[in-house]
Amino acid sequence: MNLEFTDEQRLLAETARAFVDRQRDGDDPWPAIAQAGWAAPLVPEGESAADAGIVELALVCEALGRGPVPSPLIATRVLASLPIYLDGTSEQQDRWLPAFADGSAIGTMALLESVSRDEWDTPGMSGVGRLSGTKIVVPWASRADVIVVATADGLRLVETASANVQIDGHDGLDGEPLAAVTFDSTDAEPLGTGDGGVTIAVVLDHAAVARLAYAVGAAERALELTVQHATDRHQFGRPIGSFQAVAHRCAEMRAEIDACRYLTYRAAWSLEHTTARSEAVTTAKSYANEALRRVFMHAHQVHGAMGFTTEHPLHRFTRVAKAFELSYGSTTRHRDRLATAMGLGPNV
Amino acid sequence: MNLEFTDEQRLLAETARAFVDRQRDGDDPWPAIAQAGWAAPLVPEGESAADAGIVELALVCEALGRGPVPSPLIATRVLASLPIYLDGTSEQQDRWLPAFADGSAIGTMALLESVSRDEWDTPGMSGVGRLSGTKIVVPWASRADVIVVATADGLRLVETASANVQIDGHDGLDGEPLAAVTFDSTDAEPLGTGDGGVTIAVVLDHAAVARLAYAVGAAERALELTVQHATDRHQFGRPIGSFQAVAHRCAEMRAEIDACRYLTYRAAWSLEHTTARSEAVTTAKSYANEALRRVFMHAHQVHGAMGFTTEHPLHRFTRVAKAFELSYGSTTRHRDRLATAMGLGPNV
Amino acid sequence: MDFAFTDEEETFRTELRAFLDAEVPDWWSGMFVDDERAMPFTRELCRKLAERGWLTMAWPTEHGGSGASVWKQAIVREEMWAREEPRGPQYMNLNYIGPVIMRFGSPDQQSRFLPPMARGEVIWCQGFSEPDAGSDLASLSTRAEDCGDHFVVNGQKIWTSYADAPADWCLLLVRTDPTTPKHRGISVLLVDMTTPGITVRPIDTMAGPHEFNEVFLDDVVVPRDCLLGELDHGWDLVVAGLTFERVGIARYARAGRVIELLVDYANANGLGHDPIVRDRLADLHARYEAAKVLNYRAISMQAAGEIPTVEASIARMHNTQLEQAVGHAGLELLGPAGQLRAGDRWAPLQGEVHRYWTRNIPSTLAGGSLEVQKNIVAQRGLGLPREP
Amino acid sequence: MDFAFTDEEETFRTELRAFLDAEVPDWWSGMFVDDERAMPFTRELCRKLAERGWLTMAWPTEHGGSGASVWKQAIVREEMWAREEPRGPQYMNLNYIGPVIMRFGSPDQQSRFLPPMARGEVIWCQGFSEPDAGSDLASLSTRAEDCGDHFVVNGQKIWTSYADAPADWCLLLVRTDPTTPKHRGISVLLVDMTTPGITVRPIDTMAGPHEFNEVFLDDVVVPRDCLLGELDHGWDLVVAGLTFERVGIARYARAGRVIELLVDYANANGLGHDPIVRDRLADLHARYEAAKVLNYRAISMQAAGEIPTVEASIARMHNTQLEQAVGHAGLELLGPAGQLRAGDRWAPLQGEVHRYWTRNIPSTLAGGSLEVQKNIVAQRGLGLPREP
Repeated sequence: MNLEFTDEQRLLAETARAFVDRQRDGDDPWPAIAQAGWAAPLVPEGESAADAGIVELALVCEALGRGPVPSPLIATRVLASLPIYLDGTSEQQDRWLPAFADGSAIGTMALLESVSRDEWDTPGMSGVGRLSGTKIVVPWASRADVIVVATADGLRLVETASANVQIDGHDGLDGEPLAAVTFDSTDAEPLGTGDGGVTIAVVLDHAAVARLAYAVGAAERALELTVQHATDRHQFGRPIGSFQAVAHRCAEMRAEIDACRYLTYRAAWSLEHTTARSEAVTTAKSYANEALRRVFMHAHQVHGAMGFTTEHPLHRFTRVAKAFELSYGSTTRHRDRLATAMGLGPNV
Repeated sequence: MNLEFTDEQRLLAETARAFVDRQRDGDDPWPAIAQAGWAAPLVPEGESAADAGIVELALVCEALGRGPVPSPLIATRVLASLPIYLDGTSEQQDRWLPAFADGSAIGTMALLESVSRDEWDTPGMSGVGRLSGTKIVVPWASRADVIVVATADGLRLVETASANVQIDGHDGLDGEPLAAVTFDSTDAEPLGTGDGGVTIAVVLDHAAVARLAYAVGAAERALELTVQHATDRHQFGRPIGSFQAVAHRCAEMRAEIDACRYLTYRAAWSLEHTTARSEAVTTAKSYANEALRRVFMHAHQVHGAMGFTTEHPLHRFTRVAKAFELSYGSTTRHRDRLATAMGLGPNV
Repeated sequence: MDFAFTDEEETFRTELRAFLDAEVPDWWSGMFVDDERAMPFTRELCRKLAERGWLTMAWPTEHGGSGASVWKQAIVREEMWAREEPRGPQYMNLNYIGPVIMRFGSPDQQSRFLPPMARGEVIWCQGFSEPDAGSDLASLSTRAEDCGDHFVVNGQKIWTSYADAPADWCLLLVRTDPTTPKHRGISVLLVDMTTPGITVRPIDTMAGPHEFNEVFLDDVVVPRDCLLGELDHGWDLVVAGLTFERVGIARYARAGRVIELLVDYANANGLGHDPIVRDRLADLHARYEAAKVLNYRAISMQAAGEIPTVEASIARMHNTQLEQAVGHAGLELLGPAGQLRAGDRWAPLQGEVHRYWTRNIPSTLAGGSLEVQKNIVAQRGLGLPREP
Repeated sequence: MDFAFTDEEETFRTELRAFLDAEVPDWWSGMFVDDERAMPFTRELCRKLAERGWLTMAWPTEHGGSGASVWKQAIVREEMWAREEPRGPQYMNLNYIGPVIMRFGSPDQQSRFLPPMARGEVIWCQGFSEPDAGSDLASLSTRAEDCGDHFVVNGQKIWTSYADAPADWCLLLVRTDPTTPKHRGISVLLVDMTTPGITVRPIDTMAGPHEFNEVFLDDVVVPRDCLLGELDHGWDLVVAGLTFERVGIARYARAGRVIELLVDYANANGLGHDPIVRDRLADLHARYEAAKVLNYRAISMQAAGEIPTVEASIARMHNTQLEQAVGHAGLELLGPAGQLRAGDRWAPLQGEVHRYWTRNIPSTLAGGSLEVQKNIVAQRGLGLPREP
């Protein structure tokens, strides 16, 4: 047991953070992210070299969340690259994995339909060879070259340049572009030969952790802004951070963010080093869904009305946290998965 | 709409409070309670005269909770008297109702069995004419003359003086005596002719409101003790009540207790004046279960270690609130009932 | 004790609902939207309400009201808030700007300012907060120099909703005596917003454009007859006004409406029997009932002639935390598509829950923060000592 | 980053569990019970642990330890707390009284006091709090007069657990210089509890008899060689000791054990598929994992040679609130019979959850209240200004 970073991890986190500090609004961070090697295929469960694993991806995402710097990194490296790595034919892998890694292609996965409660629901869309219907809330679809489509019959690959793919952008919550993607007898090649069910679960676990790390970075930055405001802002003749009501909110933020961060690291580590994959992920996701709500309620309460304006950066982090909460499974979903992992149920 | 007390209600509340203030440890309050007329039959839904209704009972119970003054009032007046009033034959009514009213008899109801989740569960015990088995957590059984026993076949009356009734006292949580009552081919006469199902629901709704009022009185007294302590106790050179962390806990107690109190009054009023009986009761019970937990966590936190000792009175109120929470339905049970009242479910 | 509205009150509610069903268009979703139809609609609706005697119904007849009971007024508030307040900025006139003028104004001021409010013809805003005076309102520094027959005002206000509506008048809090401690030396001016020297700058928020404004005052001349109440004793007006305001907003009513929407959504999507959904929505409903009954308690006290200062703060603590809880739990129920906003065809419930969550992020701040309410309850309600 | 115990550590845990399975009797349910067997049992168990080198395993060998890793020590703590701490009062020796003597004591003091602790032969208690010095510990007034070769102590301590065990020695905080500000002028004495002038009065609590004690000190003579550390500089020892203590108690481990009991209870009673039960228990489990990982973070820092003052406070905030949440949710799951206590044949889970709820009512107070922990995090962790 040792919860300290390795030297490599510390260097990676610092590099990523410096990269985020250099970003300016309007920059497209994707080329530089790919150039840094952060988009290389994610190799699960113990096969990874340094920089290639989910722990390292989590550290990069945590840094990006501090911007926040929206990018197609999670969509490409987790939602598209990982299933192609796991299930794809060698031809599919050769076609896409190098292009994702060098940033010349962007990928994503389409999971949700209008009747889905969340990404864990079994897809309703079906079809062999050709697909029809609409997937909604697809991240980065508007910039993607290829979409991994979850269907009742397995995973399919659809190139966005092919005929009969219509992409209608949603007005996203947190700066990550989302879209509804409509297929109308669209050509769709099967991804490998499997039904994709296990792969989807692996992908969702990895995506949840990466998004969580991004949200933790956002929360950490929100805490820094909050402490700064509590120190600078004076009311009743003293800095507001000297009032217990304010100081204790900040302390609770610190305590909750630390819990989220270490649960995230543990979940990422577990994905690489254990077979009890879901338990650590569901624990982190269900905990953080609730904890980050409290963190941002504290942040806004300390900031006063200013934090609600778009002239202040706080709202961008608030949106990241809420978009995280609404993605990759509700608290309810993950608590139910966790209950199974805890052994509840089978004796009945 | 008018949430102020009537003059009669105000007088009753003051009288009951003065009675509680006069009580000393070890006094048996029951004769005086009966003498005051507070044990007269509870007449539901609009038929009541002043002093006879559940609103007035709630006011008396609220005052008793301030002691706390444990008494067989709720057991006798709600758990025993009400079902006999509603379902009993005129012979059964004549035998018991006057004796309850003048304090010469004490009654209770036996609902729970070892497999019950709560009082709302269907009883497992069955039998016609003779009963066998054990009821647990029966309030005031050790002093009761008659027990209304809930069985799968309807309500039964058992006199404790009859053969084959064994009463084993539990070590109760809050000063109200509880007991396991074991029947072994015990004579049990049917209460009236009905199956008792509707009556049990009516009784439980009334009992929940009366117990809640008792808990609200306890919470109010706990707040008074807490404010007193926060005013008297000095740390860091000032009264601790001048620290926001302490002052805000007290304010939250005030806000929560007020909510519980007015939800209780509304529930009691609804039992008399509306047909949508359960909704107001389940609202109050489910809300107060959670709110009173918070109230007493605040009370203990402000009191420090002293509040945990048995040399300080706070613990007695804490126990009243926890015993209330564990009686007459969990939060889960009442939220589920409330969801039905809100219209959830039927469209599926 | 009586927890029911009278038959007459229920009949009135039915009439009012029918009126609003007919008059409030589908596109209406509250103020602070980027929609040019919004302000003219609220003006038109207020005129129609005034025609029916429903705009200032609880005001005394001499000021253009109908002398209706506080409970009828409460019904109006509930129905309006449940529909995102189609009276727009004018709810403030009825709830506290008018009542403060009634209580503290001269007969001339009353006859000058109240009738236009009663006719639904005038927009007021409130200039209280300043960049360095938020929760610590009494430390305000906007200065009004007493020049005999007029004041000259210099300073800056912030968080002034509706100033860009544009507002016709402003209830402005100013410091008239800089030499006295902070609760003293404050006065209230009634300021014509068209006076030269006033500049309004909108501030965009998470909820949409121009919810707030900064108001800059640069040598603004205010005639002496626009001083409300006594010179240097404006703090009393503030305290009264804030209490009126806290009781005056039926925030729980919108929460209750959103809960109903969520119940309908759950039933329509096969979730009405889901135990967790039932549990969460019942929890919200119980909190809604708690907030409502505490608002009714405060109104009952007003009806009995008492001033429910502490009780209004308690009601507000419940109202605002309820709003936030409903927003959070509502989005959770809607899942990933809950991210989508009004206007997106895939947004569940037309994005209303998303908007509700967003709008209520600052609800525990506006009109006195949660912390300020707790201080009021602790100090005035429980008699606890102030911070030294 | 590595979140796994090594194979060797896991083997040790297995050995330790087997030992405890064999040695801890069924009737054991922690200290502060009305059971004469309790104290002799803890003494006997500590002797057996000492024989195996498990009592002070993380201490250096020169003080009677085995120089084991902090992680093996953490395993001992977890297994002990999961079983209601069968080491009784002696866990304090290992966690912080011993370490404080190691760090601040003279060689003579170390060789005099540490070996008996390592052999499991001595009970210590801690005399910190006073009736007028609770959270404000530094305002203590128990006075030690410096008489050259000895001190004479007068005053009163409260909340002193185990003083009536009876304790052999006390780590006593006293004021030696009444003229300096409050954090100065404090010293630490090592006091033989059999010294004339010491009176112990037990205080009963909701959890049972004699959990706490008052200790009255009346002209108690303490030899000068029992002064620990420098005269008037005792506050540094207090800060170090409290940090050792916060890291030293695996409170989450007992919470985790109670959650396991509740899972078993749910499964045995047909509730393992109940969605609400699953939801509530999973929530507790997630909070347990959060607390555990934050404790591990603090231990990792110790292993890396850092002093996790702020991190220990954060871990404690999670530990203690988790304990209370488990108690409340546990009783809720058990329903009405949850009211019944250990010893009642109808008490579900032998009343263990009832006891757990009761015991943890003050857990957010003991060892520095929740408020004190938050102040530490705010001021030392985040650099926020103190209250003026």
